Amino acid sequence: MEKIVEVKNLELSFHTFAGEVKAIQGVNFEVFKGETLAIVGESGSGKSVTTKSIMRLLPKSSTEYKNGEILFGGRDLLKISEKEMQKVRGKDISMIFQDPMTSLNPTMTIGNQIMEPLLKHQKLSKTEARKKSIELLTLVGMPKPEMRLKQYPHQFSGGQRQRIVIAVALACNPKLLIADEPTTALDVTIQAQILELMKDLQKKIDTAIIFITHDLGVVANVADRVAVMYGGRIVEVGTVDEVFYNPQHPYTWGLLSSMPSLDTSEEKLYAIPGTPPDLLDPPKGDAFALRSEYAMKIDLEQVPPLFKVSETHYAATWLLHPDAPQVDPPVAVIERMKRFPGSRYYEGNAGGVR
Amino acid sequence: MAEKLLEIKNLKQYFNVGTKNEVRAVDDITFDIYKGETLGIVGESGCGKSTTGRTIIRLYDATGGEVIYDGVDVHAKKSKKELKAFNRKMQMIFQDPYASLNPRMKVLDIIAEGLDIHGLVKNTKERTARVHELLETVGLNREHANRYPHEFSGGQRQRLGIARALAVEPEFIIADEPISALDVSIQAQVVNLLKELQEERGLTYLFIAHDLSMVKYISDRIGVMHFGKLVEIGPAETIYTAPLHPYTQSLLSAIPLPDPAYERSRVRKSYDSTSHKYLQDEEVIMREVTPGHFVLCSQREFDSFAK
Amino acid sequence: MTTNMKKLPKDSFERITIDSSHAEKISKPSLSFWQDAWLRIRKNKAAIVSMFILVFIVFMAFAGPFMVEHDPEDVKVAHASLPPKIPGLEKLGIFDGEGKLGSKTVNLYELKKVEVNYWFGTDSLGRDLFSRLWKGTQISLLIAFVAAIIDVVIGVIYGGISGYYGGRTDDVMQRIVEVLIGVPTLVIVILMIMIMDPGILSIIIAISITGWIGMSRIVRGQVLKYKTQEFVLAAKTLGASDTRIISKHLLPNIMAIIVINMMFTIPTAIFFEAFLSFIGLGLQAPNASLGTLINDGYKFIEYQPHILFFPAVVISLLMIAFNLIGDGLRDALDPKMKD
Amino acid sequence: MAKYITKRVIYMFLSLFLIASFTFVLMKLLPGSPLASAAKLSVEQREVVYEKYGLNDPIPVQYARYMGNLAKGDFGVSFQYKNADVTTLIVKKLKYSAILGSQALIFGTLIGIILGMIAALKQNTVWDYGSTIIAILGISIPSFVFAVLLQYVFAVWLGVLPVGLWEGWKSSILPSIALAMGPIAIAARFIRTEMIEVLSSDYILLAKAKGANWFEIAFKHAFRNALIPLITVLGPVAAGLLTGSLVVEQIFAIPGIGEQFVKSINSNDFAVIMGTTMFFSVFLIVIILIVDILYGVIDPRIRLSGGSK
Amino acid sequence: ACGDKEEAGTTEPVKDKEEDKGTTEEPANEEVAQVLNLIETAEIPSIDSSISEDAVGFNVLNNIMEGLYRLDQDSLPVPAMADGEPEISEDGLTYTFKIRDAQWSDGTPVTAHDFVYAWQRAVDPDTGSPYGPYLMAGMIKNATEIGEGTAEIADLGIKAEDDKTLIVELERPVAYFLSLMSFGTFYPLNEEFVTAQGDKYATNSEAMIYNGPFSLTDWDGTGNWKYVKNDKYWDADTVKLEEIIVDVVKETATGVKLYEQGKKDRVLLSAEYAMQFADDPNIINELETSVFYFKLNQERNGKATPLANADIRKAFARAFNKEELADAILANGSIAANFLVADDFTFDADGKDFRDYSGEFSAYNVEEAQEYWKKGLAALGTDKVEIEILGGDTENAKKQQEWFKSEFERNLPGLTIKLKEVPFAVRLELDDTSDYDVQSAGWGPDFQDPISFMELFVTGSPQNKMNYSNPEYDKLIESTKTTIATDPVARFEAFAKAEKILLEDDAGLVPQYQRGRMVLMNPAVKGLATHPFGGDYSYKWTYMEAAEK
Ligand SMILES: Nc1ncnc2c1ncn2[C@@H]1O[C@H](COP(=O)(O)OP(=O)(O)OP(=O)(O)O)[C@@H](O)[C@H]1O
Ligand SMILES: Nc1ncnc2c1ncn2[C@@H]1O[C@H](COP(=O)(O)OP(=O)(O)OP(=O)(O)O)[C@@H](O)[C@H]1O
Ligand SMILES: [Mg+2]
Ligand SMILES: [Mg+2]
Repeated sequence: MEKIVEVKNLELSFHTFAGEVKAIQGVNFEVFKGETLAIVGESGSGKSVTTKSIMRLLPKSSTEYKNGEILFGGRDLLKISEKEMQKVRGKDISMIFQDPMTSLNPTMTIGNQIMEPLLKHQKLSKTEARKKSIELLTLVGMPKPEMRLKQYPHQFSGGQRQRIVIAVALACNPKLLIADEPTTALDVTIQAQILELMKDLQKKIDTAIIFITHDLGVVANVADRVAVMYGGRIVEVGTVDEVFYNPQHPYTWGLLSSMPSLDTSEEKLYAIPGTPPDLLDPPKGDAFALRSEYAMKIDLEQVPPLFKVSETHYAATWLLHPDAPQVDPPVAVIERMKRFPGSRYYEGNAGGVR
Repeated sequence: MAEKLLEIKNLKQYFNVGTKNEVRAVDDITFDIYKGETLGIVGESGCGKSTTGRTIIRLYDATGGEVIYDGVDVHAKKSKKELKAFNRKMQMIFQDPYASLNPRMKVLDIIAEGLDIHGLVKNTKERTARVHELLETVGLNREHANRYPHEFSGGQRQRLGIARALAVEPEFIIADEPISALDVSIQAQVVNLLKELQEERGLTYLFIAHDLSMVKYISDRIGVMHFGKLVEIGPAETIYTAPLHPYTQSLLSAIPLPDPAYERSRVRKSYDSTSHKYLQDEEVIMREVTPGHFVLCSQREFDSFAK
Repeated sequence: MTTNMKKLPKDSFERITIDSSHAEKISKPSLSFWQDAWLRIRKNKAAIVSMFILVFIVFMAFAGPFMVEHDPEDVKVAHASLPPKIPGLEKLGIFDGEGKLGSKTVNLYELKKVEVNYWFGTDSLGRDLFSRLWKGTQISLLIAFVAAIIDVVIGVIYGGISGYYGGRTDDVMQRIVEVLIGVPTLVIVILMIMIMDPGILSIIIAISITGWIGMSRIVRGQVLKYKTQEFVLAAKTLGASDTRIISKHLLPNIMAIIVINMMFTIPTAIFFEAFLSFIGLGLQAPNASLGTLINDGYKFIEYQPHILFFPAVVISLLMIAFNLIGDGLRDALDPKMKD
Repeated sequence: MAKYITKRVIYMFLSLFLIASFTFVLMKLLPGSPLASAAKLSVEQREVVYEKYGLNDPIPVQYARYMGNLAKGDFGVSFQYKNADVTTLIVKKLKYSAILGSQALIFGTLIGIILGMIAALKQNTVWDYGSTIIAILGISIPSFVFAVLLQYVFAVWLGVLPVGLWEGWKSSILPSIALAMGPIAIAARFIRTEMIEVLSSDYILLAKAKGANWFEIAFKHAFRNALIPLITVLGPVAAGLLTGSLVVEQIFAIPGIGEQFVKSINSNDFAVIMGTTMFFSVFLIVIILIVDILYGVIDPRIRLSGGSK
Repeated sequence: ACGDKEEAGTTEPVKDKEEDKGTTEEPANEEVAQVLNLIETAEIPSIDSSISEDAVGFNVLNNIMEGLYRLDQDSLPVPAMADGEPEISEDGLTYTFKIRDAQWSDGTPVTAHDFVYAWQRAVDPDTGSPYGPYLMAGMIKNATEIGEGTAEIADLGIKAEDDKTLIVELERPVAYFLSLMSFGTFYPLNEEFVTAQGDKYATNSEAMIYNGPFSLTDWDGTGNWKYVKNDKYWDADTVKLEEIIVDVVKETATGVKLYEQGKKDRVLLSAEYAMQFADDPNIINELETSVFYFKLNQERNGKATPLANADIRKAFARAFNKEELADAILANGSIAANFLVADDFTFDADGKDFRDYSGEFSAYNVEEAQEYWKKGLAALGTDKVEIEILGGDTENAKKQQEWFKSEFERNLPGLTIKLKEVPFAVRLELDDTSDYDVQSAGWGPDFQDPISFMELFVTGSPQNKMNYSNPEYDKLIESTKTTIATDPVARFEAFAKAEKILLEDDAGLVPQYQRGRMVLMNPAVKGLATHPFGGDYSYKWTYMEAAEK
């Protein structure tokens, strides 16, 4: 499979009033053509920062790239000039943000906003660009696109606006589409529509998508592969089935079991205790250790490397070290694992896993 | 069934009455809440869930209808003293963990506010002790009493909000999307806490949310709202397994679940409010389809449900 | 990927129990809002320098008149219109007592046989400008502070009531403000000053007459914003009275904005007083303010620039300092700038 | 829209009515007599003159008459300029003030916007500090000091521009610059704050993500949005400028309305005070109305919701 | 100078400034453009001769209109519209004037009827003329009665026998009558034109016709104006200036800059500028006839003030250094005044100044002042007195007042001075109700006779208002109008006596200074006449001289 983007060893800090925020502390992943990589993780774990650094949209004044490279089409995006980057943005890589209410310019017609990248990157004439915008609006399922082009964002509902944002992002058939929590602000019903739309479109134009969310339901819905982030690192990455049905990292366990599915009936949900790490002063070793009931001495001393679980599945926890004791994940997770052929709790038959 | 704690009868809450942007946020809803239960309310954004909660607790003066608490109409004119007493019985937990704590007050004072207002403690020592106790109840440390809200994470803040509500020892708590703004990993902390407290203190909850899986987990009964109307209400299991109203069905079909296999096979149903094809003179009201399971429908629909 | 299997010490994999209360620990030191703001503003060099300047000017306003033997109100015609002279600085060619007379530059101290030194020179009545400058600064500051405080008090009360009670009250109060905005401030102020007995008091009243409108609108906006905030609703559900809500919940939260706005009100008041001096509606003699001093001096910019120079510098410094402190505070107190 | 404007115009008349009444009361409270020579006249002679100007009638009668005349657009005659028609007088003086004011407004706003944009785009650099200092200096030096400095430098030292008097457009340059300092400062600081705010908004991030360069970001996306708060404050500033600044007018010996106004107050010239006030108020209110309409032009959200704020 | 009543104790009343000169460059042999560039410090309030009441207005009128008499270059009244000296009846009560052949600027002749119309108009209460009734009452027959409504306007003592003959009847002999005839209020008006213009008359330069050396142009009621030579003027041959351009400039600083740049030919200097230009060859010192003084109010709001005590008044009168005031504070050519009637203003038949008849009173003398002060305080039974000085709010006034404060407080131990600085209109009102302790005020005479000053302080005079009353003084003044009205020497002696009573014996009034002015004037300006009363300047004889190379 063709690699669209590869993030290698990314390390990044912000310099703020309070001190240095070590937002990303070594992130590695790649995205292949046509697939959807979902990044999950709790608030502040560095999901947005990771993707914004691919787009180089972080504030220049306070951001320090400490290490790593972001390879896109053979070039390191961290090294090219701002001018060149402008040519990449919107054309090869485009982005959708969380809040459809604020990501459109309130004083510009949506027509102009959709046409902007077309005029800029594809050097289309005004009429061509208009035609293309109408196509795009039709594509995202907007009725009466001709009329709609002349309207302003406030004349659209939240779901419609998010469709427009998607249309903008798709205007130049980007190789990579980054969607940063594109549905968090939307209602479940509208969210479902948007997710369907994105999946449809992906099929049509064969773009790669990085999809950020903290809603595991959404991940299960859209993702081919999943990366779990915690405290500025990727702690587990694998195909969606591997991560959902054979999770290895205690944090992933926590995530999965704290969410009741419709048939959960335990008296008590599994809850991850405590609070996320303070990135101003990140803990030594495994950042999750302080909240983990599976913590070991080494967790407090050394950052765990990514241990290989399968060809596609890696997790950064000392529990995977050959010398580590075997532990049982929470009940809810075992329930899941029972359905996964590769897992040691596999009970055969059940579930629709491939 | 247990005894009724709260009866909501034909409750209406309109905003901007008389102007052209009149909003019928809550439009004639009727339901009961039983002692010791958790009633979940779900519905899409803007359907009037919060307004219902706020009207019940008298943050808004109802446009119409009654809210009867323990046999007394909350919205009837009351003396200051009676209102205060009522305020002790009914409390609210808010959605936004950032906006619901006064950023200029220390945790100690935030939690003690109810104690101060109702004169529940005699001196500062007792006050501090109470606050420490409450902090520990919600799983925080006593050292936290001297900090400011901005130093806490979302989940911690939400627990502070709960502690504040608990301070006056209420019987009934309205929780307005207490977990929507929280991270998945933290949501469970709060939900567990709420459940524990309910068991310990026999609390009654009105739990508002749009995350149906959480609602189902925590609720005994669930009400579904749509555009200011309650369209279906019944035992949690029933609503999930046998939803009758098409809107409920659509809502259920849209909820993504953390299960890739399920997601792959999911079929979304969409809801079109014109699909009912109500006739002009048809009476559309709540009808009890099975015991305790009410659906907003016409007689025709009711008959078809029965089949 | 990086699965390097270095040998690790045996006991590395011992399970440990993490104290769950430990997980709730907050490591940062506890800072109140204002402490936090102070930490931020401390990093703003411009604001800090401004604060020093301000403190210095305020200090001088009170200490300055005592630093020289001349009384600020002492008229000594024989010493009229002397340029600045500071012993010790003569060699630098400044403050050497040289001034223009006609087209020539002469040492006016020698010419007029003046033995004493006037650091900042004298005015046309022979009054010492150094002590007058600081006396004037004192009065300007006094006018500005009092006017700002009155503005703030009226503005906060008016805006607070209007915003908090809302509805009909708000409607009526806002209509009144609308009309007041429609009335040219200058007209009202000048007419008021004419009607009242001239003096500091009437200047303060006049400045305050419309000065509060801006503040009231800001406060109203803030109150509108905060009164629907969930923490206020929470207080209501606890049965808090209006007084409690206003004093414990609303006021502390809008304090920052009030303070910032006050930082901008003060220089406006200083300026306005200077303007009133220009049109002759200023203070009663022999009181001086920066405004009257500048007004005395600006006409002689060619011949006796010192009369204008010092008060102009002080007023400019004050303006700049207040504005920069205001800016700094705004940045430091801005809730959007988390860490 | 038409309905909205009608409503605003009705409000406007209400405001004007209140302003007129208020000014009338203040004026009646003014000490002194409108007739400079009053003291010279014997009591009877004075009575006669007062009678002539209707100053002997009970205040309510004077008030009713004045408001009646106002409604007819008649401001009456000046006491100071014997029998001069107030409207003509004001219109004539207003001309100069309006020329200076509009030049100052346009020039000041433009410069201010440029400074503000530079500061915002180069936030926390020397450029930012530089333009902030210029802006603050603009409001830190009293306008009369600034006017005199300009006069001294350009008219006396360099001799390139007139010292004063109205000798055509050239004469308007220095006073306009002196007057422009206020708008420069206001515009610069507002635009800076707003631009910084706007630049951190999501839609700017999206624009960047579309590959827009800084120029497009600044002018196509951010500017319009940053302008909205500015025009609100500029409304009253504009009214103030266009209706004259007595300080600058006096220094440059320009026969404008600002200077006239203070003189009228000093000589208790009721008709001129009232006339000027009404002109000023109408100006201010109309400008506020225009600003509100402009608001809609710049911000489509407001345009459609009928101009409510 | 016209009666610009008390000016706010300051040197900056409307009236004072008028300046001139400046001219185009290129002198040499070529003919110089006869254009004069002047500055005024105030706009023209009115050029309706019946209505005008201020210095600027009267000055303009003096150059665009002409009465029976005009002040010549030496400020002596000479026949103007009058064709030669009038015939005066024995009793000095009837004057018969012949009217010269002269035209209005529209070509109609100036007739005796024009005077009758103008004077009747001025005395008519409906006109609201400030000066008409004031100047005519008690002088022109029936003027007082008209004011009281007991006589018809037509009964006024002025008749046109025919177009060329004008007969004026007086109530009593008036020594200075002819000098008054140069005063604006007595100028002729063309009835036909005035009535045709109605309310618009004299509201702009077109709504007016002229019979003086110049006509006005480019004046629309406010702002700047221009004079152009009036070719219809009977003595047009004498008039050399073609044009006079006047701009209103209130800031001395700006005026000086304009002068230095050659844009203006004359500028009036304030004290600081006078000092700076002291050695400029083109600086001119002109002494005016306005005298400034303190009015000491003896009874305020029904209560006696400390100033009811004569010793306190005398102390006050001697306690400030007038020389310093004139030379250092005013520094504009003003002179210390130990008198009330202006110096260099009125003369007897031999040209002897009135001042030589009278003396100097209550000169600065600290020891004497302190002696009186002690006596006064003892009589009052106190050692601390607070006195309020009411004065103007202009800059110069403030400066003086601050000086006064410091001077009085230094020289009179136990005295505290409170300054009250208010606008002119307010001061008039306070004056009117005698609501002050001490008021700094001044007076510029309207006609050339000591009585123009002396009359102010008789009992009950509208200008007295300080509760000063001395029957002896009143008697002396009355006698100058009646018993000795026709005896110039006796009159001067009576005035001298009265002045001594007022200033020395009673110290009812404390003179400060007689105002002067310092002007910078382009040396090319020649023949500019200045006058002690009426219009301040005459441009009739002014011309621009080619500058010498
Ligand atoms: N511009 C910035 N300056 C300073 N710190 C920043 C900045 N942007 C992000 N951070 C910090 O970096 C960390 C990672 O932030 P990021 O926005 O990537 O989180 P996230 O995983 O996207 O969370 P969320 O789910 O809330 O969007 C956080 O601690 C955040 O406070
Ligand atoms: N104070 C108010 N004035 C006017 N309209 C209001 C007010 N409060 C709520 N509304 C309107 O009433 C409707 C219901 O609002 P409500 O907040 O109850 O919805 P909700 O179901 O809680 O939505 P969400 O899930 O977004 O919290 C919405 O259309 C809202 O815009
Ligand atoms: Mg994010
Ligand atoms: Mg809600």
